Amino acid sequence: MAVRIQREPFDAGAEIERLTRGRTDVGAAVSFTGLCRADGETGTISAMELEHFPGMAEEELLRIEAEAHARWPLLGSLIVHRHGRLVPGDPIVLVVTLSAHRQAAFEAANFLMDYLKTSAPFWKKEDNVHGGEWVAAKASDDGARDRWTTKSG
Amino acid sequence: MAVRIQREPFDAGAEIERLTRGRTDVGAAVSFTGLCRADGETGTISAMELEHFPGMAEEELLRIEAEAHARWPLLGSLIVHRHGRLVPGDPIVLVVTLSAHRQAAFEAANFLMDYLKTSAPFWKKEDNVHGGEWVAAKASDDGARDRWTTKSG
Amino acid sequence: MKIRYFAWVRERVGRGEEEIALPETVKTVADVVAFLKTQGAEYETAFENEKIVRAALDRVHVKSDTPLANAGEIAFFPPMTGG
Amino acid sequence: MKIRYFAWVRERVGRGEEEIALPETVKTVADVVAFLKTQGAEYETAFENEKIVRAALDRVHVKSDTPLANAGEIAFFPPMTGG
Repeated sequence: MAVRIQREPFDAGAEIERLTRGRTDVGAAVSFTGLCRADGETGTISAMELEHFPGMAEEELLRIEAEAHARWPLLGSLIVHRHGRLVPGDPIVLVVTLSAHRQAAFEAANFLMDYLKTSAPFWKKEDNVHGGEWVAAKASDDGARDRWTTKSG
Repeated sequence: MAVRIQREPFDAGAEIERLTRGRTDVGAAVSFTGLCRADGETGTISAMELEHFPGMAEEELLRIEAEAHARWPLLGSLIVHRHGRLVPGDPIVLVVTLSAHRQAAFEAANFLMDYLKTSAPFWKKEDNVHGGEWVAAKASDDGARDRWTTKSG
Repeated sequence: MKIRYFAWVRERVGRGEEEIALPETVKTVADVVAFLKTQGAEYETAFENEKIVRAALDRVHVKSDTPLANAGEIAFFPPMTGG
Repeated sequence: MKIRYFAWVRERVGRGEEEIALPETVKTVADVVAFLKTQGAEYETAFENEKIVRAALDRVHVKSDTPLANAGEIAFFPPMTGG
Protein backbone atom coordinates (compact mmCIF):
# COMPACT_ATOMS: atom_id res chain seq x y z
CA MET A 1 0.00 0.00 0.00
CA ALA A 2 1.34 3.39 -0.98
CA VAL A 3 0.11 6.80 -2.02
CA ARG A 4 2.05 9.57 -3.70
CA ILE A 5 1.03 13.08 -4.64
CA GLN A 6 3.49 14.78 -6.92
CA ARG A 7 4.00 17.41 -9.59
CA GLU A 8 6.22 15.13 -11.70
CA PRO A 9 5.00 12.62 -14.30
CA PHE A 10 4.96 8.95 -13.34
CA ASP A 11 6.02 5.82 -15.22
CA ALA A 12 3.19 3.27 -15.04
CA GLY A 13 5.31 0.42 -16.34
CA ALA A 14 8.16 1.09 -13.94
CA GLU A 15 5.68 1.12 -11.06
CA ILE A 16 4.07 -2.18 -12.10
CA GLU A 17 7.53 -3.71 -12.54
CA ARG A 18 8.67 -2.46 -9.14
CA LEU A 19 5.52 -3.72 -7.39
CA THR A 20 5.70 -7.21 -8.93
CA ARG A 21 9.48 -7.73 -9.02
CA GLY A 22 10.59 -10.85 -7.15
CA ARG A 23 7.03 -11.84 -6.27
CA THR A 24 5.65 -15.24 -7.21
CA ASP A 25 2.27 -14.87 -5.46
CA VAL A 26 0.88 -12.17 -7.75
CA GLY A 27 -1.20 -13.50 -10.64
CA ALA A 28 -2.85 -10.26 -11.73
CA ALA A 29 -1.71 -6.64 -11.95
CA VAL A 30 -4.19 -4.03 -13.12
CA SER A 31 -3.19 -0.45 -13.84
CA PHE A 32 -5.38 2.52 -14.57
CA THR A 33 -3.86 5.66 -16.02
CA GLY A 34 -6.03 8.76 -16.26
CA LEU A 35 -4.89 11.30 -18.84
CA CYS A 36 -5.68 14.93 -19.62
CA ARG A 37 -7.91 15.13 -22.71
CA ALA A 38 -8.03 18.07 -25.12
CA ASP A 39 -11.80 17.63 -25.14
CA GLY A 40 -12.13 18.57 -21.46
CA GLU A 41 -15.15 18.84 -19.18
CA THR A 42 -15.59 22.51 -20.06
CA GLY A 43 -14.90 22.27 -23.80
CA THR A 44 -11.66 22.24 -25.75
CA ILE A 45 -8.83 23.00 -23.39
CA SER A 46 -5.21 24.01 -23.78
CA ALA A 47 -4.17 23.13 -20.23
CA MET A 48 -5.49 22.51 -16.74
CA GLU A 49 -4.42 23.39 -13.24
CA LEU A 50 -4.91 20.69 -10.63
CA GLU A 51 -5.24 22.13 -7.14
CA HIS A 52 -5.18 19.89 -4.08
CA PHE A 53 -5.43 20.07 -0.31
CA PRO A 54 -1.96 18.95 0.85
CA GLY A 55 -2.11 16.57 3.78
CA MET A 56 -5.79 15.83 3.46
CA ALA A 57 -5.33 14.50 -0.10
CA GLU A 58 -2.75 11.92 1.06
CA GLU A 59 -4.95 10.94 4.03
CA GLU A 60 -8.04 10.47 1.86
CA LEU A 61 -6.17 8.37 -0.70
CA LEU A 62 -4.73 6.19 2.08
CA ARG A 63 -8.19 5.79 3.58
CA ILE A 64 -9.69 4.77 0.20
CA GLU A 65 -6.78 2.40 -0.41
CA ALA A 66 -7.28 0.77 3.01
CA GLU A 67 -10.97 0.35 2.20
CA ALA A 68 -10.07 -1.47 -1.03
CA HIS A 69 -7.75 -3.79 0.89
CA ALA A 70 -10.56 -4.51 3.35
CA ARG A 71 -12.93 -5.41 0.51
CA TRP A 72 -10.64 -7.44 -1.78
CA PRO A 73 -7.72 -9.82 -1.17
CA LEU A 74 -5.13 -7.45 -2.60
CA LEU A 75 -1.43 -8.27 -2.58
CA GLY A 76 -0.38 -4.68 -3.18
CA SER A 77 -1.54 -1.34 -4.47
CA LEU A 78 -0.35 2.11 -5.42
CA ILE A 79 -2.07 5.42 -6.07
CA VAL A 80 -0.18 8.31 -7.66
CA HIS A 81 -1.96 11.61 -8.26
CA ARG A 82 -0.36 14.64 -9.86
CA HIS A 83 -1.06 18.29 -9.15
CA GLY A 84 -0.02 21.51 -10.84
CA ARG A 85 -0.22 22.46 -14.50
CA LEU A 86 -0.97 19.73 -17.05
CA VAL A 87 -1.57 19.81 -20.79
CA PRO A 88 -3.62 17.44 -22.97
CA GLY A 89 -1.87 14.09 -23.25
CA ASP A 90 -0.30 14.33 -19.79
CA PRO A 91 -0.96 11.52 -17.31
CA ILE A 92 -2.89 12.69 -14.23
CA VAL A 93 -3.49 9.70 -12.02
CA LEU A 94 -2.23 6.13 -11.70
CA VAL A 95 -3.83 3.28 -9.78
CA VAL A 96 -2.18 -0.15 -9.63
CA THR A 97 -3.68 -3.17 -7.88
CA LEU A 98 -2.20 -6.64 -7.42
CA SER A 99 -3.96 -9.87 -6.53
CA ALA A 100 -3.68 -13.63 -7.01
CA HIS A 101 -6.72 -13.79 -9.30
CA ARG A 102 -7.82 -11.24 -11.86
CA GLN A 103 -11.27 -10.21 -10.68
CA ALA A 104 -10.10 -8.74 -7.36
CA ALA A 105 -7.49 -6.56 -9.07
CA PHE A 106 -9.98 -5.36 -11.70
CA GLU A 107 -12.72 -4.53 -9.20
CA ALA A 108 -10.40 -2.87 -6.71
CA ALA A 109 -8.84 -0.61 -9.37
CA ASN A 110 -12.30 0.35 -10.57
CA PHE A 111 -13.44 1.04 -7.00
CA LEU A 112 -10.34 3.12 -6.22
CA MET A 113 -10.94 5.33 -9.26
CA ASP A 114 -14.63 5.85 -8.42
CA TYR A 115 -13.87 6.85 -4.82
CA LEU A 116 -10.86 8.92 -5.73
CA LYS A 117 -12.97 10.95 -8.19
CA THR A 118 -15.56 11.82 -5.56
CA SER A 119 -13.68 12.01 -2.25
CA ALA A 120 -10.04 12.96 -2.78
CA PRO A 121 -9.60 16.74 -2.40
CA PHE A 122 -8.42 17.68 -5.90
CA TRP A 123 -9.98 20.33 -8.12
CA LYS A 124 -9.49 20.92 -11.83
CA LYS A 125 -9.49 24.32 -13.49
CA GLU A 126 -9.39 24.10 -17.26
CA ASP A 127 -8.03 26.71 -19.66
CA ASN A 128 -10.59 27.04 -22.45
CA VAL A 129 -11.60 29.83 -24.85
CA HIS A 130 -13.36 31.64 -21.99
CA GLY A 131 -10.23 31.66 -19.81
CA GLY A 132 -9.93 29.52 -16.70
CA GLU A 133 -13.03 27.55 -15.75
CA TRP A 134 -13.49 25.26 -12.75
CA VAL A 135 -14.74 21.79 -13.60
CA ALA A 136 -18.08 20.95 -11.99
CA ALA A 137 -18.52 17.64 -10.18
CA LYS A 138 -20.49 15.14 -12.25
CA ALA A 139 -23.55 13.32 -10.97
CA SER A 140 -22.38 10.31 -13.00
CA ASP A 141 -19.28 10.12 -10.81
CA ASP A 142 -21.44 10.02 -7.68
CA GLY A 143 -23.48 7.29 -9.34
CA ALA A 144 -20.34 5.31 -10.17
CA ARG A 145 -19.23 5.55 -6.55
CA ASP A 146 -22.61 4.65 -5.10
CA ARG A 147 -22.82 1.34 -6.94
CA TRP A 148 -20.14 0.01 -4.55
CA THR A 149 -22.41 0.47 -1.56
CA THR A 150 -25.08 -1.88 -2.89
CA LYS A 151 -22.91 -4.35 -4.83
CA SER A 152 -21.03 -6.92 -2.79
CA GLY A 153 -17.26 -6.72 -3.06
CA MET B 1 -5.95 -2.79 -32.44
CA ALA B 2 -3.07 -5.18 -32.33
CA VAL B 3 -2.26 -8.70 -31.20
CA ARG B 4 1.14 -10.24 -30.59
CA ILE B 5 2.11 -13.77 -29.64
CA GLN B 6 5.70 -14.08 -28.59
CA ARG B 7 8.22 -16.03 -26.56
CA GLU B 8 9.88 -12.86 -25.22
CA PRO B 9 8.79 -10.87 -22.15
CA PHE B 10 6.86 -7.64 -22.71
CA ASP B 11 7.12 -4.22 -21.09
CA ALA B 12 3.65 -3.10 -20.00
CA GLY B 13 4.70 0.47 -19.35
CA ALA B 14 6.44 0.86 -22.69
CA GLU B 15 3.32 -0.46 -24.43
CA ILE B 16 1.01 1.95 -22.59
CA GLU B 17 3.39 4.81 -23.33
CA ARG B 18 3.61 3.88 -27.01
CA LEU B 19 -0.17 3.56 -27.34
CA THR B 20 -0.93 6.91 -25.69
CA ARG B 21 2.01 8.97 -26.98
CA GLY B 22 0.94 12.09 -28.84
CA ARG B 23 -2.76 11.42 -28.25
CA THR B 24 -4.98 13.99 -26.60
CA ASP B 25 -8.27 12.11 -27.00
CA VAL B 26 -7.46 9.28 -24.58
CA GLY B 27 -8.66 9.85 -21.03
CA ALA B 28 -8.26 6.32 -19.68
CA ALA B 29 -5.71 3.56 -20.20
CA VAL B 30 -6.25 0.26 -18.42
CA SER B 31 -3.66 -2.49 -18.43
CA PHE B 32 -3.96 -6.04 -17.20
CA THR B 33 -0.84 -8.12 -16.69
CA GLY B 34 -1.23 -11.81 -15.91
CA LEU B 35 1.73 -13.40 -14.16
CA CYS B 36 2.88 -16.95 -13.48
CA ARG B 37 2.26 -17.82 -9.80
CA ALA B 38 4.29 -20.33 -7.78
CA ASP B 39 0.99 -21.49 -6.33
CA GLY B 40 -0.27 -22.80 -9.66
CA GLU B 41 -3.50 -24.50 -10.68
CA THR B 42 -1.99 -27.94 -10.01
CA GLY B 43 -0.14 -27.12 -6.79
CA THR B 44 3.26 -25.56 -6.19
CA ILE B 45 5.06 -25.25 -9.50
CA SER B 46 8.64 -24.61 -10.56
CA ALA B 47 7.81 -23.69 -14.16
CA MET B 48 5.14 -23.98 -16.83
CA GLU B 49 5.11 -24.65 -20.54
CA LEU B 50 2.61 -22.63 -22.54
CA GLU B 51 1.62 -24.36 -25.77
CA HIS B 52 -0.40 -22.58 -28.43
CA PHE B 53 -1.93 -23.16 -31.85
CA PRO B 54 0.04 -20.81 -34.12
CA GLY B 55 -2.16 -18.98 -36.56
CA MET B 56 -5.40 -19.80 -34.83
CA ALA B 57 -4.25 -18.09 -31.61
CA GLU B 58 -3.63 -14.79 -33.44
CA GLU B 59 -6.94 -15.06 -35.27
CA GLU B 60 -8.91 -15.75 -32.08
CA LEU B 61 -7.30 -12.85 -30.25
CA LEU B 62 -8.04 -10.51 -33.17
CA ARG B 63 -11.63 -11.73 -33.22
CA ILE B 64 -12.05 -11.14 -29.46
CA GLU B 65 -10.41 -7.73 -29.78
CA ALA B 66 -12.78 -6.76 -32.62
CA GLU B 67 -15.71 -7.87 -30.46
CA ALA B 68 -14.52 -5.57 -27.64
CA HIS B 69 -14.28 -2.65 -30.10
CA ALA B 70 -17.82 -3.39 -31.27
CA ARG B 71 -19.11 -3.33 -27.67
CA TRP B 72 -17.23 -0.34 -26.24
CA PRO B 73 -16.04 2.99 -27.68
CA LEU B 74 -12.36 2.07 -27.51
CA LEU B 75 -9.65 4.34 -28.84
CA GLY B 76 -7.05 1.60 -28.98
CA SER B 77 -6.12 -1.81 -27.63
CA LEU B 78 -3.34 -4.35 -27.48
CA ILE B 79 -3.14 -8.01 -26.53
CA VAL B 80 0.23 -9.70 -26.02
CA HIS B 81 0.35 -13.38 -25.07
CA ARG B 82 3.55 -15.31 -24.44
CA HIS B 83 4.22 -18.96 -25.14
CA GLY B 84 7.07 -21.30 -24.24
CA ARG B 85 8.65 -21.93 -20.86
CA LEU B 86 7.84 -19.56 -18.01
CA VAL B 87 8.76 -19.55 -14.33
CA PRO B 88 6.87 -18.08 -11.35
CA GLY B 89 7.03 -14.31 -11.46
CA ASP B 90 7.15 -14.16 -15.26
CA PRO B 91 4.50 -12.09 -17.08
CA ILE B 92 2.26 -14.23 -19.32
CA VAL B 93 -0.32 -11.95 -20.85
CA LEU B 94 -0.89 -8.23 -21.32
CA VAL B 95 -4.11 -6.49 -22.26
CA VAL B 96 -4.25 -2.71 -22.73
CA THR B 97 -7.41 -0.75 -23.52
CA LEU B 98 -7.80 2.97 -24.21
CA SER B 99 -10.95 5.07 -24.10
CA ALA B 100 -12.12 8.61 -23.46
CA HIS B 101 -13.86 7.69 -20.19
CA ARG B 102 -12.76 5.14 -17.65
CA GLN B 103 -15.62 2.67 -17.56
CA ALA B 104 -15.26 1.54 -21.18
CA ALA B 105 -11.54 0.82 -20.75
CA PHE B 106 -12.14 -1.09 -17.49
CA GLU B 107 -14.98 -3.20 -18.86
CA ALA B 108 -13.28 -3.95 -22.17
CA ALA B 109 -10.06 -5.10 -20.47
CA ASN B 110 -12.07 -7.32 -18.15
CA PHE B 111 -14.06 -8.73 -21.10
CA LEU B 112 -10.91 -9.38 -23.14
CA MET B 113 -9.35 -11.38 -20.31
CA ASP B 114 -12.50 -13.45 -19.75
CA TYR B 115 -12.79 -14.35 -23.43
CA LEU B 116 -9.10 -14.88 -23.90
CA LYS B 117 -9.07 -17.39 -21.01
CA THR B 118 -11.83 -19.50 -22.55
CA SER B 119 -11.43 -19.14 -26.30
CA ALA B 120 -7.82 -18.44 -27.25
CA PRO B 121 -6.00 -21.71 -28.07
CA PHE B 122 -3.34 -21.78 -25.37
CA TRP B 123 -2.68 -24.64 -22.95
CA LYS B 124 -0.65 -24.65 -19.75
CA LYS B 125 1.37 -27.57 -18.52
CA GLU B 126 2.77 -27.02 -15.04
CA ASP B 127 5.89 -28.59 -13.54
CA ASN B 128 4.93 -29.73 -10.05
CA VAL B 129 6.16 -32.47 -7.68
CA HIS B 130 4.39 -35.09 -9.82
CA GLY B 131 6.19 -33.99 -12.99
CA GLY B 132 4.38 -32.20 -15.81
CA GLU B 133 0.63 -31.77 -15.37
CA TRP B 134 -1.82 -30.17 -17.77
CA VAL B 135 -3.99 -27.47 -16.23
CA ALA B 136 -7.71 -28.25 -16.40
CA ALA B 137 -10.12 -25.59 -17.63
CA LYS B 138 -12.04 -23.95 -14.80
CA ALA B 139 -15.81 -23.69 -14.67
CA SER B 140 -15.34 -20.31 -13.00
CA ASP B 141 -13.67 -19.03 -16.17
CA ASP B 142 -16.67 -20.12 -18.25
CA GLY B 143 -18.89 -18.37 -15.72
CA ALA B 144 -16.81 -15.19 -15.96
CA ARG B 145 -17.11 -15.25 -19.75
CA ASP B 146 -20.83 -15.98 -19.76
CA ARG B 147 -21.72 -12.90 -17.69
CA TRP B 148 -20.92 -10.80 -20.79
CA THR B 149 -23.74 -12.41 -22.74
CA THR B 150 -26.42 -11.30 -20.28
CA LYS B 151 -24.95 -8.00 -19.12
CA SER B 152 -25.24 -5.06 -21.49
CA GLY B 153 -21.94 -3.61 -22.68
CA MET C 1 -9.48 29.22 14.31
CA LYS C 2 -7.56 28.52 11.14
CA ILE C 3 -9.79 28.57 8.08
CA ARG C 4 -8.65 27.29 4.69
CA TYR C 5 -10.26 27.68 1.28
CA PHE C 6 -9.70 25.74 -1.94
CA ALA C 7 -10.55 26.09 -5.64
CA TRP C 8 -13.34 28.56 -6.44
CA VAL C 9 -14.18 29.05 -2.75
CA ARG C 10 -10.60 30.27 -2.32
CA GLU C 11 -10.87 32.53 -5.37
CA ARG C 12 -14.13 34.09 -4.18
CA VAL C 13 -12.92 34.66 -0.62
CA GLY C 14 -9.70 36.04 -2.09
CA ARG C 15 -7.26 34.11 0.10
CA GLY C 16 -6.15 30.56 0.78
CA GLU C 17 -6.26 30.71 4.53
CA GLU C 18 -6.77 32.98 7.45
CA GLU C 19 -7.00 32.97 11.23
CA ILE C 20 -10.37 34.12 12.54
CA ALA C 21 -11.50 34.47 16.16
CA LEU C 22 -14.95 32.89 16.19
CA PRO C 23 -17.58 34.04 18.70
CA GLU C 24 -18.52 31.58 21.47
CA THR C 25 -21.92 31.09 19.81
CA VAL C 26 -20.32 29.40 16.77
CA LYS C 27 -20.57 25.70 17.60
CA THR C 28 -20.92 23.84 14.29
CA VAL C 29 -19.64 23.90 10.72
CA ALA C 30 -22.90 25.55 9.63
CA ASP C 31 -22.42 28.19 12.33
CA VAL C 32 -18.99 29.04 10.86
CA VAL C 33 -20.55 29.54 7.42
CA ALA C 34 -23.33 31.69 8.85
CA PHE C 35 -20.80 33.79 10.74
CA LEU C 36 -18.50 34.22 7.73
CA LYS C 37 -21.42 35.42 5.62
CA THR C 38 -21.74 38.40 7.98
CA GLN C 39 -18.09 39.33 7.42
CA GLY C 40 -18.23 40.72 3.91
CA ALA C 41 -19.37 40.41 0.30
CA GLU C 42 -16.54 38.01 -0.58
CA TYR C 43 -17.89 35.46 1.90
CA GLU C 44 -21.46 36.00 0.76
CA THR C 45 -20.36 35.20 -2.80
CA ALA C 46 -18.29 32.19 -1.77
CA PHE C 47 -21.12 30.70 0.25
CA GLU C 48 -24.07 31.96 -1.81
CA ASN C 49 -24.96 28.37 -2.64
CA GLU C 50 -23.76 27.00 0.66
CA LYS C 51 -25.25 23.54 0.19
CA ILE C 52 -22.67 22.68 -2.43
CA VAL C 53 -19.67 23.89 -0.43
CA ARG C 54 -18.00 20.97 1.38
CA ALA C 55 -16.15 21.18 4.66
CA ALA C 56 -13.37 19.31 6.45
CA LEU C 57 -12.45 19.56 10.13
CA ASP C 58 -8.79 18.78 10.72
CA ARG C 59 -8.67 17.28 7.21
CA VAL C 60 -11.65 14.96 7.61
CA HIS C 61 -14.85 15.43 5.58
CA VAL C 62 -17.74 16.50 7.82
CA LYS C 63 -21.39 17.45 7.45
CA SER C 64 -22.62 20.94 8.18
CA ASP C 65 -24.18 20.02 11.52
CA THR C 66 -20.90 18.63 12.88
CA PRO C 67 -19.74 20.35 16.10
CA LEU C 68 -16.35 22.05 15.89
CA ALA C 69 -15.36 20.44 19.21
CA ASN C 70 -11.60 20.93 19.54
CA ALA C 71 -10.76 21.05 15.85
CA GLY C 72 -7.79 23.28 15.06
CA GLU C 73 -8.63 23.88 11.42
CA ILE C 74 -11.65 24.05 9.17
CA ALA C 75 -11.51 23.93 5.37
CA PHE C 76 -14.13 24.84 2.75
CA PHE C 77 -14.07 23.69 -0.86
CA PRO C 78 -16.26 22.71 -3.84
CA PRO C 79 -17.15 19.10 -4.66
CA MET C 80 -13.98 17.25 -5.67
CA THR C 81 -13.04 16.84 -9.32
CA GLY C 82 -9.79 14.89 -9.22
CA GLY C 83 -8.85 11.62 -10.85
CA MET D 1 -6.86 -34.43 -44.61
CA LYS D 2 -4.39 -32.70 -42.31
CA ILE D 3 -5.12 -33.41 -38.66
CA ARG D 4 -3.43 -31.47 -35.84
CA TYR D 5 -3.35 -32.21 -32.13
CA PHE D 6 -2.49 -29.96 -29.21
CA ALA D 7 -1.68 -30.29 -25.51
CA TRP D 8 -2.65 -33.64 -23.94
CA VAL D 9 -4.51 -34.73 -27.07
CA ARG D 10 -1.19 -34.39 -28.91
CA GLU D 11 0.66 -36.27 -26.18
CA ARG D 12 -1.83 -39.15 -26.20
CA VAL D 13 -1.91 -39.47 -29.98
CA GLY D 14 1.87 -39.26 -29.95
CA ARG D 15 2.28 -36.70 -32.71
CA GLY D 16 1.46 -33.05 -33.42
CA GLU D 17 0.03 -33.55 -36.87
CA GLU D 18 -0.52 -36.10 -39.59
CA GLU D 19 -2.11 -36.50 -42.99
CA ILE D 20 -4.91 -39.07 -43.05
CA ALA D 21 -7.03 -40.17 -45.99
CA LEU D 22 -10.56 -40.18 -44.61
CA PRO D 23 -13.22 -42.53 -46.05
CA GLU D 24 -16.04 -40.94 -48.05
CA THR D 25 -18.44 -41.77 -45.21
CA VAL D 26 -16.71 -39.33 -42.86
CA LYS D 27 -18.77 -36.14 -43.21
CA THR D 28 -18.62 -34.32 -39.87
CA VAL D 29 -16.21 -33.53 -37.06
CA ALA D 30 -17.81 -36.29 -34.96
CA ASP D 31 -17.31 -38.72 -37.85
CA VAL D 32 -13.57 -37.91 -37.84
CA VAL D 33 -13.38 -38.71 -34.14
CA ALA D 34 -15.32 -41.96 -34.59
CA PHE D 35 -13.04 -42.95 -37.48
CA LEU D 36 -9.84 -42.13 -35.58
CA LYS D 37 -10.99 -44.26 -32.63
CA THR D 38 -10.88 -47.29 -34.96
CA GLN D 39 -7.26 -46.55 -35.89
CA GLY D 40 -5.46 -47.58 -32.70
CA ALA D 41 -5.21 -47.44 -28.92
CA GLU D 42 -3.54 -44.02 -28.94
CA TYR D 43 -6.64 -42.46 -30.53
CA GLU D 44 -8.97 -44.35 -28.18
CA THR D 45 -7.06 -42.87 -25.24
CA ALA D 46 -6.97 -39.38 -26.71
CA PHE D 47 -10.71 -39.38 -27.39
CA GLU D 48 -11.85 -41.59 -24.50
CA ASN D 49 -13.79 -38.65 -23.11
CA GLU D 50 -14.59 -37.16 -26.48
CA LYS D 51 -17.11 -34.63 -25.20
CA ILE D 52 -14.33 -32.56 -23.66
CA VAL D 53 -12.10 -32.55 -26.73
CA ARG D 54 -12.60 -29.37 -28.78
CA ALA D 55 -12.20 -29.08 -32.52
CA ALA D 56 -11.33 -26.37 -35.06
CA LEU D 57 -11.82 -26.54 -38.82
CA ASP D 58 -9.36 -24.36 -40.67
CA ARG D 59 -8.57 -22.64 -37.36
CA VAL D 60 -12.16 -21.81 -36.41
CA HIS D 61 -13.88 -23.39 -33.38
CA VAL D 62 -16.65 -25.77 -34.46
CA LYS D 63 -19.14 -28.12 -32.84
CA SER D 64 -18.97 -31.86 -33.35
CA ASP D 65 -21.88 -31.96 -35.78
CA THR D 66 -20.24 -29.45 -38.14
CA PRO D 67 -19.76 -30.80 -41.69
CA LEU D 68 -16.16 -30.92 -42.91
CA ALA D 69 -17.23 -29.35 -46.22
CA ASN D 70 -14.05 -28.24 -47.98
CA ALA D 71 -11.92 -27.69 -44.88
CA GLY D 72 -8.24 -28.41 -45.43
CA GLU D 73 -7.33 -28.96 -41.80
CA ILE D 74 -8.94 -30.18 -38.61
CA ALA D 75 -7.45 -29.68 -35.13
CA PHE D 76 -8.28 -31.37 -31.82
CA PHE D 77 -7.37 -30.02 -28.40
CA PRO D 78 -8.51 -29.79 -24.77
CA PRO D 79 -10.44 -26.81 -23.38
CA MET D 80 -8.20 -23.74 -23.47
CA THR D 81 -6.25 -22.64 -20.41
CA GLY D 82 -4.41 -19.54 -21.56
CA GLY D 83 -4.41 -16.03 -20.12
